[in-house]
Amino acid sequence: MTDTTPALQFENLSVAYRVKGVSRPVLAGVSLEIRKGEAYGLVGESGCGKSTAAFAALRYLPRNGAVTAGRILIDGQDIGQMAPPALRQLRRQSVAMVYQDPGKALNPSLTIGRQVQEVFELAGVPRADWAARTVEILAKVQISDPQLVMGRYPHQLSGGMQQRVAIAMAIASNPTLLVLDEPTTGLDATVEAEVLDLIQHLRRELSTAILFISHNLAVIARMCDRVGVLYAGRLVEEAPTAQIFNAPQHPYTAGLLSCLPQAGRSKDQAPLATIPGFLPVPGEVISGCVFAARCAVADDLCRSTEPAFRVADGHASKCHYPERAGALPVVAKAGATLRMAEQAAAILQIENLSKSFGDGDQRQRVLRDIGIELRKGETLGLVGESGSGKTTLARCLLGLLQPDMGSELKFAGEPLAGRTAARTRDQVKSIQIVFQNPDSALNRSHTVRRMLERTISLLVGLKGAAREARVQALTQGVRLTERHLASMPRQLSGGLKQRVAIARAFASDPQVLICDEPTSALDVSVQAAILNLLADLQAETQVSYILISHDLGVVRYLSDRIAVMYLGQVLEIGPAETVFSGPHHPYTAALLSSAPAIGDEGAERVKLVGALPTTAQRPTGCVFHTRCPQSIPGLCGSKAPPQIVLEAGHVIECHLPADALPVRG
Amino acid sequence: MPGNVGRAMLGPFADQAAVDVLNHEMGTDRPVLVQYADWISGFVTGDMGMSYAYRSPVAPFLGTALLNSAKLAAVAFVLVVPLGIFGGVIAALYRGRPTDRILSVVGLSATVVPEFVSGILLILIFGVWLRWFPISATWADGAGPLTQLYHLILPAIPLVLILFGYIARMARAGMIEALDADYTRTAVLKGLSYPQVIWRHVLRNALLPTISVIATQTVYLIGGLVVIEILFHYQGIGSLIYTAAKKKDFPMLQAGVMSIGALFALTTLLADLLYARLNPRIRFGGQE
Amino acid sequence: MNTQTAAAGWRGDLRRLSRSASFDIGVVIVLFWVACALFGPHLVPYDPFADDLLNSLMPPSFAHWFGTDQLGRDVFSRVIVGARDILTVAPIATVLSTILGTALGLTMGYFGGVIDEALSRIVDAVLALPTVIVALLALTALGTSNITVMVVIAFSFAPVIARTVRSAVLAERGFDYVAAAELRRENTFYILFIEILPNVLPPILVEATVRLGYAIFTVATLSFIGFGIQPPSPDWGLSISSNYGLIGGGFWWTVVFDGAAIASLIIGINLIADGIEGLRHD
Amino acid sequence: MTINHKLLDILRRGRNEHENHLIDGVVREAVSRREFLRYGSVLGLSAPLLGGISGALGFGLAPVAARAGTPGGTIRFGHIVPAGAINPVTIADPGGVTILSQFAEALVLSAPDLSAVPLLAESWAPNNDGTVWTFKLRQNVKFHNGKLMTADDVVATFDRLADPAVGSNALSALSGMLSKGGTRKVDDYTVEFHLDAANGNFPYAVSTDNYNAVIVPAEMPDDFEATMIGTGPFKLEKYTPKVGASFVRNPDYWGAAPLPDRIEITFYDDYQPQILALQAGEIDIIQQVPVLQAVGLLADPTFNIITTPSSAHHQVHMRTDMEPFKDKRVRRAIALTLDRPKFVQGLLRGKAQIGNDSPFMPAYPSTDSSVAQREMNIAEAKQLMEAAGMAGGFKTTLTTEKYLEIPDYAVLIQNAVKEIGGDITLNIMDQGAYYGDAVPGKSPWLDSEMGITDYGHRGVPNVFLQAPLSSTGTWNSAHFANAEYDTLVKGYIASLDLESQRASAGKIQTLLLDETPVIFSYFYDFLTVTKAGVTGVVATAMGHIMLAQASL
Repeated sequence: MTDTTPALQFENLSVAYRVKGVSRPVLAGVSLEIRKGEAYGLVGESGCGKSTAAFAALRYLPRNGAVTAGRILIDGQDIGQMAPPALRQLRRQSVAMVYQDPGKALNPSLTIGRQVQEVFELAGVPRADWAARTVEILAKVQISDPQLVMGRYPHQLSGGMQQRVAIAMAIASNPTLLVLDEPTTGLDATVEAEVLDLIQHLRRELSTAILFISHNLAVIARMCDRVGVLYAGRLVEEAPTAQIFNAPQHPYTAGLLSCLPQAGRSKDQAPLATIPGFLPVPGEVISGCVFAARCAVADDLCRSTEPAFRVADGHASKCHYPERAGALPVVAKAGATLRMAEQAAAILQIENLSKSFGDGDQRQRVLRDIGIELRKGETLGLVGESGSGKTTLARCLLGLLQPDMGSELKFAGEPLAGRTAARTRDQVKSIQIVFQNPDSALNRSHTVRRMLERTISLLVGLKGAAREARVQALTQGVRLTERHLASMPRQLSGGLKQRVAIARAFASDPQVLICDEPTSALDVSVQAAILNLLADLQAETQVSYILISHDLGVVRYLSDRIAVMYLGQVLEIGPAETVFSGPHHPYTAALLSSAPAIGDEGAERVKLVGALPTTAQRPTGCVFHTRCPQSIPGLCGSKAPPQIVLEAGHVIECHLPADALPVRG
Repeated sequence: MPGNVGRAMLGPFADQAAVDVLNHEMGTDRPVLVQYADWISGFVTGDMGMSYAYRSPVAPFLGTALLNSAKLAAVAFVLVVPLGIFGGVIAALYRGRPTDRILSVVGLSATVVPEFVSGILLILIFGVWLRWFPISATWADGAGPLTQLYHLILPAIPLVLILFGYIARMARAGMIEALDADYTRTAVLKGLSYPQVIWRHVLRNALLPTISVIATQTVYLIGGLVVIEILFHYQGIGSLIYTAAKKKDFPMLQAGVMSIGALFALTTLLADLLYARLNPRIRFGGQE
Repeated sequence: MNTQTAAAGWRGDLRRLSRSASFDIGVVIVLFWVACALFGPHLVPYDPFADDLLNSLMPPSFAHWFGTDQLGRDVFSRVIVGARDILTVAPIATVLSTILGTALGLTMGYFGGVIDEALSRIVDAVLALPTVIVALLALTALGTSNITVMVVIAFSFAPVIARTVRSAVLAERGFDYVAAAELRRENTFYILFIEILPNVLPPILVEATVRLGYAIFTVATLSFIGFGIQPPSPDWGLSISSNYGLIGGGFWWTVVFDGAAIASLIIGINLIADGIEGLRHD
Repeated sequence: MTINHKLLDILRRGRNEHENHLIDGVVREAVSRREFLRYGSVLGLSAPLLGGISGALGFGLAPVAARAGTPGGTIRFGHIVPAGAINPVTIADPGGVTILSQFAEALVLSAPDLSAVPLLAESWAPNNDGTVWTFKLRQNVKFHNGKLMTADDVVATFDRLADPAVGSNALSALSGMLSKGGTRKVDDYTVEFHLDAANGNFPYAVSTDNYNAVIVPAEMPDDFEATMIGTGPFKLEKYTPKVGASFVRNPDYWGAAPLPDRIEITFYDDYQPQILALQAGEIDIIQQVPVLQAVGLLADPTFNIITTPSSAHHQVHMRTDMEPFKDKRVRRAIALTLDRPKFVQGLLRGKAQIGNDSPFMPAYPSTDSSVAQREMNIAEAKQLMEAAGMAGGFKTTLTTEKYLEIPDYAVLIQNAVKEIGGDITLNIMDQGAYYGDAVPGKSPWLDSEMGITDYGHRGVPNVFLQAPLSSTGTWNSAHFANAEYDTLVKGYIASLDLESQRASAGKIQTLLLDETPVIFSYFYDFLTVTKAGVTGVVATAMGHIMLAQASL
C-alpha cells in the first residue's frame, strides 16, 4: 500500500510581512507538493522568498509575517488550523528543520547530550532510554565518539560537527518532512561536501521527504529529485532535476544557468551571460509576468498578462513562451580577450613571504615561505579553504600588513617595502584591491564621486578638469552613469556598489589588482556581470589580477594560473587548465571533488580525514599529511615534501611520486 | 589641597598660633609633595593616614562606613535584582505590547529621576505623613537584623528605583536577543511548549549578560549612596565622603574614594568569575 | 558631500522618529524647558529673585500658582527660570565630554596597540568611580564654580563616550574602506575625522544624548549636596536642597515642583535618547 | 518705686567701689533693673545678693520656672556633627560645644539672658583697676574619675588654654587678656587671674562664652575623647565619632541631681534631616537651629520653641578704601535702603533683634539706647547718593559665604539697593573659599568690595569692636581705619563701670552710624526645638545645651 498523501503541500500560498505598518508580500500564490520520501529543491536568488517558504512550512513565521492566502498541509493536515498542542505534536513527530549557521542553532549553554536527548524526551521515549538513543542517533550522523561529544558544549565543536548534531536532532524523531534551509552555506568546501554526503546517505536510510532550500544551483542539482525555481515570491518553474538543468523552460532559469561560470568556461572563450535589471521591490504592483522587465524574450503579452503555471510532462513553467527559454540570446558581447604570452615579464615577485601574528607562545605563522611570481597581464587564482592565508597574503602584498623579516617583495624589479607608508606613490597606486564586500569597502557616508575624486587626487595627482575627465572615464569604464556619481552607497544595489569599488581600484591605473572574493557577496546573475567586467578591463589595461575565491568556477573562469594554498603554504601552482585537469596535489584533488558542480553529480568524492588544523598547531612535515588520504606513514609526517615540477610552471609540493598523484575523473 | 589646612580646619576666627600648632601636628606645614609622598607610601602599606577633621586614623572610620554601605546596598540589591529581572523578562515576553511599553517607560522614568527627588518624596510620605518607616537609616546600638532591615528599607527604595529600570532594560535586551536566537527557534521547532522553551533555553542565555551589568551598576549605586546617606542620615561610605569633602578632610576623602575604586575592582572581578562559572564558553576553553 | 541626499536621509530619520509617541513627548518636554531657559525671565509673572517677605511661604493660589518660598519669592517663576543654569552647565559639559571622548575614542580605536592599552587603563580607572564621587573629590580640590562643574563632568563622562566611540571605531576599523583609504595614502587625520567619524556619529549622538541626561542628573545632584550650582540661582537642585527641611512643616510646594521639573527634564531627554536608539536598531 | 534704704546700706557693706557704683546707678535709675542684674552678676554680686538688692530696690528676680520635672527617662537629641575630635582645648564649633556641655563645666555660666551665673566658681571680684580678678571655687566638686576639683586643675586648665605652643582655640578669646602664668593658685579653692590689660568683662572670658574654658583635670590624657572626664551632670557612656554619643546621669554631681537617666545624641550633617527626624518622632530635641530652617516648626503645636537671644549676626562690610564705597554717604545710603523690621519679620520670623549698624545690640547693658535707631529712608538715601555724586547708581559685587540664611540676606540687600540704583552682582561661595587663608590678599572675605560674614555669639561686644573694625583688627574686611574710633574702643574696653562704658558706647555708636563701614541690620536668635512636653531645657547661644533639669 502506498500512501499518496503528499508530505508537504503548499496550496496557492501567499505570505506577507508587515514592515512599519505596510504589508509587503513575500510569497505570492505558490503551490507545490512534496511526495513522501522525495527530495525537493527550492532555488532562487536572495530575496526570492525561499526561507519564508521554509519557515511557513513549519508555521514559524517571524512575528510580523502572516499567511495571507492559501494553505499549508503536512501529511494532509492543514497546519494553519492546528491548535498549539497539535502543532507541538506535529513538530515533535512529523517535521524538522536544519538551517544555516549551526553554531547559532545550538544552545550555547547546554551540552550536546542534553539538547539531543530533549528530542527523545518530547517524543515520549522512556527516560532510561534517552542516553542510549542519543548515542545511537549521533552515531547515525557519523559522529565517531558520541559519548565524548554528548558531554561537549556547542562551541567546542567544529562547524561540520555542529551541523551533524543539528541534523541528528532533526532526524531523531524520524520525521515525515525534513526542511533543510541552506544547510551548508558558510561551511568550507570540504566540510560542505561531507555534510551533503551525510544527508544523501541518511536519505537512503530514512524515508523522510526533504525540502532543500539553497541559492546554489549545483548543490540543488546534486541533492534533489525535483526542483522548483522561485523568483520574486513566485514559483516560476518546477521540474525533475535533470530537466530543469538540461532544458529549462523559463527564461529566468535559463538565464541563471548560463550565468554560472561552470566547468570549462573561461574568459578566453566567451563572456558569461547576465540577467539585466533588478528584482522587483517587494510590494511593487506588477501587472504582467514578474520577470518581464528583465526578460530578453519578453513581449507585450508578457508585460500585460501574468502567465499561468503550465504543466507538461511533469515540467511546469510560469511563462508564456517556455520554448523560447532554451534559445535565449546571449546578452553580453563577445569578449576581445587576449591570451597572455607565457613569457611575459614578472611584475610582482614574492619570495619567502612569511607572516606571523602574536608573540611567544601565542605566535601563529599564518603564511610560510610563499614564493610566487605574478606576470604582467595575467590572472593568478588563489584557492584554499578558510584559514589558508589567502587574505593575509593579499594584505601583505598591499602593504596593509608588515610581512615577517626575511620576506622579499619586488614590484617591477624594485624592492617593495612592507608597509604602504614606506612605499613610493607609484608603487602604491600600482597595487590596488577590490574587496570582497562592497558594503565594507565603500564608506557609507561618502558619495561615489567623492571616493573616486579623492583617490585620483591623492594617487594620480590630478585636479580640476583633468580629474573630472578621469572620473567620467572610470564611470563609463565600469558601466556606471553620471547619475550614480552623486549617490551614497546605500542607494546602490550590490552589483553597482561592486562596480564602484572596481572603478575606485582602477582610478590609479594599477598594474596589479587583487580581487579578494570580488563576487562572493553577490547573486549569481550579478556575479556574471562583474566577472565579465573584470575580464574586459584586464583586456583593455593589461592589468594583472590576483584573484582570491573559494568558488572554483569563478577562479577557473578568470585565471590563467592557479595557486592552491593550505595553512599558509602554497601546495600547488600551475596553469589553470593543468591544475584542474591534474595530475594534482591530493589536497587540490579533494578540493576539486568537494565542489558541487552541475552535471557532475555522480562523481566520486575524495574524502578528507579529520578537521582542518589551525595555524597554531601546524603539522610537522607536510602540512597536509594529517588529512591526506594518500599520506605515506613515517614520511609525510616528518619530512617537508619536495617540489615536483610536472611541466613548465606546474609545481606540486608532495612526497608522492609524480605518477601516483591523483588525476581528475 | 587647600592652601592652609590648619586654617581651613579651624576657621577664619581662630588664632594664628592655634593654626600653626595644628599644621605642625598634622605635618601640613611641610611641602605638598612631601605630604603627598608620605600619604601614598602610607596608603600602600595600609596606613591611610590621619583625618584632618577628627585628628585620628582614617581606617576605623572607613571600615564601619563600608560595612554600613554594604548593608544598605545589599538590601537594595536583594530587592531590585529579582524585581528588575522579572520586569525585564515580562517586558520581553510581551514585546511591543502595552505591558512592555508601560514597563519601559516606568523603568526609564524611575531610573533617571535623581535619588534626592524620590528620596524626599518617600520621606515625606512614608516617614513624616504615614510614619510607616523611620526616616533615619541609623538604628540604635545593638539593634537586631530585623530592626536594621526595617531602617534600611526606605533608603533602599530610591536605589531600587534607580537600578530597576537599568536591570530590567538589560534583562529585556538579553531576553529579546535570546528569544530571537536561532537556538530558541531550534527549541520551538523541536516541539517544546512555550514555558519549556523559556525556562530551558532562553532564560539562562538571556540573563548571563545581566550579571556583568549588575556588577558595573554597583559603582553607580555607590555614587547614589552619597545622596541617599545624606538624606536618610546614614553613616556609610557616601556620607563619609560627603562630610570629608565638606570639611576638606583630604586624607579621609582620598581614602574613601580609593576604597570605592577598590570595591569596584573587586565586584567586577567577582562578576567576571561568576560569569565565567556560568558560561560554558569561558569555562571550557575553545574548540578542540 | 552631497548634502541633498544626506539631508533626505536625515529627514527620513526624523519622520520615522516623530512617529514614536514617547520621542514626541520627550521633544515637547525638552523644548519646553529650553524655551524656559532662553526666555524664562520674560515669561514669568514675577521676578524670580524679588522678595516679598510678608508673603512668604504662601501655599499655591491663583496669584502664586506654585506658592511662595521663604523669602516670598514666586515658586512658579523660580521653577521656570531655574532651568537656565542647569541647561547651560549640563549641555556644555556634555558637548565638552563628547568632543573629548570622541577624540579619545577615535585615537584608541584606530591606533590600537600600546596607545589603546594605555588610554584604556586611564579610561577604566575613571570609570571605576561614580561621577558624583569623582566630582566631589575634584570640586573639593578645585573649588566649586559652574566652570569647574562643567570641566569635572566633561572629564568624567569623556571616558564613557570614548569607550562607545572606541568600540564603534573598532568595528569600523575592520571595514575595508579604512584599508582603502590607507591604500591611497590618506593622512591619519583624514581617515579619523572624514572617513570614520561620520560613520560613528549615530552611536555618538545616542551616547551624547544619554550623557546629557546623566549630566543633568549629576549637576542636579551636585547642586543638591552643595557642590554644584551656587546660590542665589533658582536652580532646582539647589532649591530642593535649601527647602527640603520645610516639607515636614507642610510647605511641600517649595520642593515638589522643583523635583517635578528635574524629573521631567531628565525623563524627556531619555525619551529622546530612547527614540534615537530605537531608530538605530530598526 | 519704694527704696528700702536701710536694707540697701546693709547690702552695700563689703562691696567694692565698682559694685557700689553700680548700685548707685540703679538707685539713680541710670541703670535699668535688668541691666543691673546682668552687670551685677559680672562684677561678682551673688544671686542672693542681687536678689536682696533687687528686693531692697523694690523689684525681685524673676522666679525660675519652678515646675519640677520628673526624674528618669532617656532624652534623645540631634545636632550637627562635631567638626573635630572632642577635646576642650581644640574644639571650635557648636557641635563640639554641645558635647562638652554634657560632661564639663566652666567657672561661670553665661546664661541665656547674658548674665554671669556662678557654676564651678562660687564668687569672683576684680581689684580696683580691673587687672586682677579673684575667683573662689566651689568645694566638693568631683571629677568623673572621683578626684576632687581644686585650684590646681583650674590653673592647669587656663595655662593650657593660654599657651601659644598648645595652640588652643581659646587663644582667640584670651590673647591680649590672659597669658600663660597669669593664672595663680592662692589656696586650694582660690585662684587669681592676673590680666595683661584691664578688663571690665573678664568673667565672660572664663565663662561658657569661652567654651574651651571648661575645667578638666590637671593631668589631661591625650585621648581625652575616650574618657571625657569633667565635672558635669552626665558621664560619658559611649562616643562614636561622626555618629553620636550617649551619656548617663552622674550620681556624684555637685548640684541638684540630674533628672534624665540617659542622654542620647545623634549627629547630623545638616539641619534638614534633623528637622525631619524630629518631625518623625525619632528625636526629642534639636538645637541651634537657624530660624529659616525651623520655619516649618514655628507654628506647629506639637513642638516647643525655646528662643535664645544672641549677639550672633551677619556683618555686611563695605570697603571704605575702595570705590564705590569710599564716600561714607554711599555707605550710609545703602544702610538706609534696608527695611530692618521687615527682615526680622520675614527673614527671621521675628526671632531677632534689630541692629543699628554697630555691634552694640540692645541686649548688651553697655549699649546706649538713646542713640536713634536707623530706619529705612529711601528719600534720604537718594539725597545722599546725589550728594556723593552717584545719583546714577553704582555697580559692585557682593561676595559672601553659603551659610545659613546669608544667601537669602544677600538677595534681600541686592533687591533693596535697586531703589537707589545699586546694581549688585552676587558671588556666593562655599565657606572655605570665602575665608580662604584668612589673611589679606588670600581671602575674598578680607579682600572683597562688599561682603557678608557670619559672626557667632559673644557675651560682650569687645571682640566685635576690635577685630572687624579697629584699624589693626585682623578681621577688618571693611578696611576701616579711624583713629578716633580706635581710641574710643580702647577706652570702652578698659572701663570697669557701666556708666562710663555706656558713655563710650554712645560715642562709638554715633561714630559708626556716621561712617557705616559695616551694616549690622539684625542679631538673630538661636532656636532650640523640643517635642511638646519637654521641660527644663537650658540652651545658650554658644551651643551649650543643659539637660540636667530636663524631663520628657
